[in-house]
Amino acid sequence: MEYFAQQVINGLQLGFVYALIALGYTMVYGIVRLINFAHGDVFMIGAFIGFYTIERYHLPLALVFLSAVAGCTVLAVLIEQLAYRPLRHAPKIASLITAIGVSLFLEYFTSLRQVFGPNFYSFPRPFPVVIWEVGGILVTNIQAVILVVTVLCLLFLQFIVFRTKMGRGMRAVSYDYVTAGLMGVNVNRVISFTFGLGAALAGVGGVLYGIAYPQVNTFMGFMPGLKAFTAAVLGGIGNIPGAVLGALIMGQSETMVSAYLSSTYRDGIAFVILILVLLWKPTGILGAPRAEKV
Amino acid sequence: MRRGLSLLALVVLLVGHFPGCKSPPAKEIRIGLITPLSGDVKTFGESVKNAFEVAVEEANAKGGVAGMKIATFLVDDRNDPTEASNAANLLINQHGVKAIVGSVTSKTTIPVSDLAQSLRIPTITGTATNPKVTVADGKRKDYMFRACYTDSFQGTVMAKFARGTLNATAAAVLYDASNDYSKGIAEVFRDAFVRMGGRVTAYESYGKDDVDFSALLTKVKAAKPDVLFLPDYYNKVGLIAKQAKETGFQGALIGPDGWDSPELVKVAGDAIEGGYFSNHYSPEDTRPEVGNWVKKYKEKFQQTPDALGTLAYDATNMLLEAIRKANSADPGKIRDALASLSGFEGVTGKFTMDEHGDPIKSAVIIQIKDGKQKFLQVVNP
Amino acid sequence: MMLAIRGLTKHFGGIRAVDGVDLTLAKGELVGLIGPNGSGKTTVFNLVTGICRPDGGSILFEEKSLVGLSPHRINRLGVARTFQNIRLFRNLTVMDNVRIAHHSHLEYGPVSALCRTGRFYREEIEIQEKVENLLSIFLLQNRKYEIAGSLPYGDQRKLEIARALATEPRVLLLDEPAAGMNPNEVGKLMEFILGMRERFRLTILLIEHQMRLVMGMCQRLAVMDFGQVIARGLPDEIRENSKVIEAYLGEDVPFE
Amino acid sequence: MAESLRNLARILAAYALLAGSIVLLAATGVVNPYWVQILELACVVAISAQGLNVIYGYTGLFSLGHAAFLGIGAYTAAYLMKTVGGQSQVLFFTALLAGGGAAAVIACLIGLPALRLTSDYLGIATLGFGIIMKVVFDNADSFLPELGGARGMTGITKMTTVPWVVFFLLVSLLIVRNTIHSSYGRAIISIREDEIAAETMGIDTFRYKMVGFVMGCAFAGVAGGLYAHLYAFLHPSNFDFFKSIDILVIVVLGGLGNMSGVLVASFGWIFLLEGLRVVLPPGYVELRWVLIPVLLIVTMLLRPQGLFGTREFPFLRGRLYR
Repeated sequence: MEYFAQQVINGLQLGFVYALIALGYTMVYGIVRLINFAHGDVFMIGAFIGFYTIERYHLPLALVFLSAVAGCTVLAVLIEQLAYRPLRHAPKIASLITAIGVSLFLEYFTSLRQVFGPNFYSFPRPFPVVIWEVGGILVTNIQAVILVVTVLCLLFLQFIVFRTKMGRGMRAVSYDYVTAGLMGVNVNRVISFTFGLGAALAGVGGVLYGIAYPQVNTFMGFMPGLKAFTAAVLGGIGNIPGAVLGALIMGQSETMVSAYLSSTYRDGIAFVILILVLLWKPTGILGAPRAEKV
Repeated sequence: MRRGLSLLALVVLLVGHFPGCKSPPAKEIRIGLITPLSGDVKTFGESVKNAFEVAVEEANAKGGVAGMKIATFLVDDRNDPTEASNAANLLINQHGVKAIVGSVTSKTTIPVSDLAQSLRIPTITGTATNPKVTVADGKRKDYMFRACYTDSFQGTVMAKFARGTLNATAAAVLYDASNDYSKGIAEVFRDAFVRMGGRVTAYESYGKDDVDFSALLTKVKAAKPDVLFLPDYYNKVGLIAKQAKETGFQGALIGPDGWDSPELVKVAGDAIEGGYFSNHYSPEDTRPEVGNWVKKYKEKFQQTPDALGTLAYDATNMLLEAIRKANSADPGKIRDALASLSGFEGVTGKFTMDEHGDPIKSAVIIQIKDGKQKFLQVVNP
Repeated sequence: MMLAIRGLTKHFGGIRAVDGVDLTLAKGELVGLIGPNGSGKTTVFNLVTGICRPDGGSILFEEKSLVGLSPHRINRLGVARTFQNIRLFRNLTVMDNVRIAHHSHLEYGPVSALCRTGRFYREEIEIQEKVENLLSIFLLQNRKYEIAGSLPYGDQRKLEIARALATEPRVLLLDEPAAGMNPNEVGKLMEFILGMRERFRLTILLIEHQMRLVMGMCQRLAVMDFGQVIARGLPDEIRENSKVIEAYLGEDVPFE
Repeated sequence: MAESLRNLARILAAYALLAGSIVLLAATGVVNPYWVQILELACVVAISAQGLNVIYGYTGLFSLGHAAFLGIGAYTAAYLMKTVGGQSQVLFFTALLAGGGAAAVIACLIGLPALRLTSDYLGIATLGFGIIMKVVFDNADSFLPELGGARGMTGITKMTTVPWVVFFLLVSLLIVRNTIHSSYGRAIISIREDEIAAETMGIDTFRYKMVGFVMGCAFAGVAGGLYAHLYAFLHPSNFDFFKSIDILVIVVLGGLGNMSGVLVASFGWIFLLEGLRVVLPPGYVELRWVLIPVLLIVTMLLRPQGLFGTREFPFLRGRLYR
């Protein structure tokens, strides 16, 4: 029983980490319908900004987060303007390919010795780890921080999307960007804002990830990005609570497969679950069923 | 159709235009290095490249080998088997190299070894541990050599150490299922440990890009092993060790030579304290080869060399020594000299090639104490 | 009876889009289905052609039930349709749009296609001739190599009808074929539809807003509102029907 | 009949000319073995890219797991050759077909449930399948030791030669051309254009989705077999997600549903990858993978519709018959 509870906690940590990245993914997808493969790499940049601001400049934690958020936002807005905006009227797949290009570029360019370098750098912990024992189950303060931050991000996003003018613009663009433009929504601004917002989340996520798994490398972003995207799809892509739900399921299924079935086949079994869920609900768990007007 | 043909003609023209294998000037020997200079293991690839360059510079400073200056050709394999094979092909057929050092991982070195074997170019790797690098399907690739141990050697050494010296009865193993180095050593360790009367209570794997090991470690902890064997490189081991401590794991951590890097302690902190690993040499070793190498590397690159770099340095030097002995740029003669190498004094020990092209050398067990590597004992194969 | 619909029902969420509709078409008849926007006309088409599955009721085509069949099966039985919001294969040529519709009558097998046997060439030529004939009826023969999406609106409508006819149907469902046309074009279209009915011996069910067209050529009319048929009869009877006038209140006055 | 014979003669002549000239150039040393190997690789990649072109370019099915089918074909063919033994060309040919067949069978099993998904959801399902297959390849040694698992499969004979790859490339182009420019091809394309309209025009869209998907995967399987016997070593990382992405990039760069563009892009991609090795001065070797994405982004921005747009090489064009 203790073993099971401990594994649930483990799965929760993994799930909330995925959730942080998935939120950014789902935001961008929800508005522009683009699988932004570069998101994981923006997340990596966020982690590196965290690494440098702590290791080199010893900034206080709030400033660390702030600079990661600022850096990622600027980068994402730049990427959007240079690589995605010119292709807005081209088929979506063209932007997907430039997204892959941007992702590869960020990974290989930053791994040059003159930029971040190729090493695995150990990420300094800005605060000591505290382990609490609750009825034989170990919980760390890092897990608590991740949970709180993810939930705050989720609420913040829900607020932006459903309670602000910009959010209304986002929903309009998501529904039909041509009509939204005709109705006076500044589509370019909304899309830039969306990318910026997604990247800000990636910045927060990157630093938290560095704290939780204290090692950074320029190739660290892709796999978590892919898993997070998968989680977002599982929950119903474009749906904000869905992203968190999907990520939590993903985290639990990976953990439980490791714990009770076979760690060797973990990824395989986790993706079998994904495919089964998709067959049962073709647009994800919380995704609205796709209705096409005939 | 006509346009298709003219396109083909264009391609042919372009290809033909590239410099072919011009015969090198008389007093020069061409050596190639294949190493991952981009991609996920670029950091290892650069260590190897640095070491290779140090070795070649030293030799050239002394006037080259066998009266020939060494001309080097560096190619990147991105840790991809296809690219590695292409790279080896480029070195041999386009650049006309007479010998190759490389590559770094086994999955890239095996295709290189196959190609080098079929084209009869002596090749030595510093770091590829898979037995299939030198012997595959019962056939010895007699142009292929290595400077490191094979998987089976280290797996057995650590099993013996855990069972004998640490008196462990139950062991757990965590390994990377997609990494042949990790998987290879893990399997050998498990089999050897069981053969010596121990029990393997947990045998679990993770993926190349995993960073969260809590589920596995919780499982390991529940299996109550005396030792946890972690056959992987220092970056992964650091993360696992740290999380092992956070899960409250109490047993000893042990591992192979992949642990050897100052980065390990940096990532893992006191979580790795008291851990043991097998290595080629100890930094406390007083032999001049060790001191010179570490000093030179630090001067040039402002960091301590890791095991991969050190092995590549030895591999390159062994190759150069063989050329010296063969006193010829003929690949066949260089091969023969490499095969008959014995008692070669390298940084990582005294080398003698066995009939498989694998070195016979002893290993040392090192313990991490107060964040430093401390020599514990010598183990002979 | 060519087509007999009884008690057809379809719900979307809580909305009864189609609620117990009865409708019959005798062989060779031309029946109009009218009603305000959102009254469920297109949904009836979607149910008949198998795009949606009804929640209740029956659809018999030449005494065979269509309920539960997939759209392509229904088409092969002899029911073709056009769409309110034109659904051409926009990136393909006019020719290909119509050729695709011939596929269900294809005789050469995949091996013939792969090996380019004589049979393949013969039938391809046959298909081409058929398509060109059809296109010339629609006065589209000079546009056969143009991309469908680049045609003028009226031609796109015509092409969609041509494509539907290429499947060689016995019942044709036309969903607002005159939408977006000017009175002159509507006039031509009317003649055209009547001509087609003769030539291909078609039974036609027509959804239309333009009353001139409906009143001018349909033999019978059915009026839908809120998913139900509220009136049916001859055009002149419908014109007088108070329920119909009431249903159309607030909409553009249908009778000019 | 005469027309078919003339076609056959033309095809054989083209084949003899293509394969013959390359073999001749290689034999006389004008082209060294390195470039021959790259050319062979480019042909193999072109075959699998043509497969994805059928799946995504023509049928409109977003697949992110193409490399997995390459892997299935590669391991199947290599396993067959290795267990039967020998170096017979007939056996090799059979093994390649078996590789294609195995990929097709698995594609069938996956397609039956998965092709009901649409667009990006199908993409994720195929991506998931790719990852599942990678896990299977990584651990293949636990059920078939010959496959080697994560430690790689060795002991494969190098059987793939220029005549073989040119043969299969030509055959694959012919199959795609003859399918696409037939009623079956038009049925497949109509799904990409408008699935609902296609259904109501009497096209069994699910069936033709399966046809497109299975056919494309079979191409990948054959290409995988050729790959296995070209490099004589198989490692699961040859068939991971990134390799699927490579093929996707090629197909989009070439132009979705454009045989000529995809053909040129396959060669362009491989020759760019390898050509940069030769062109970059020593010391800048590591810049290769920094330049490639930049070139990729720039090309995509300049030609979002693909290199060739809708134009095709004359021999790949559809014709009207009179």
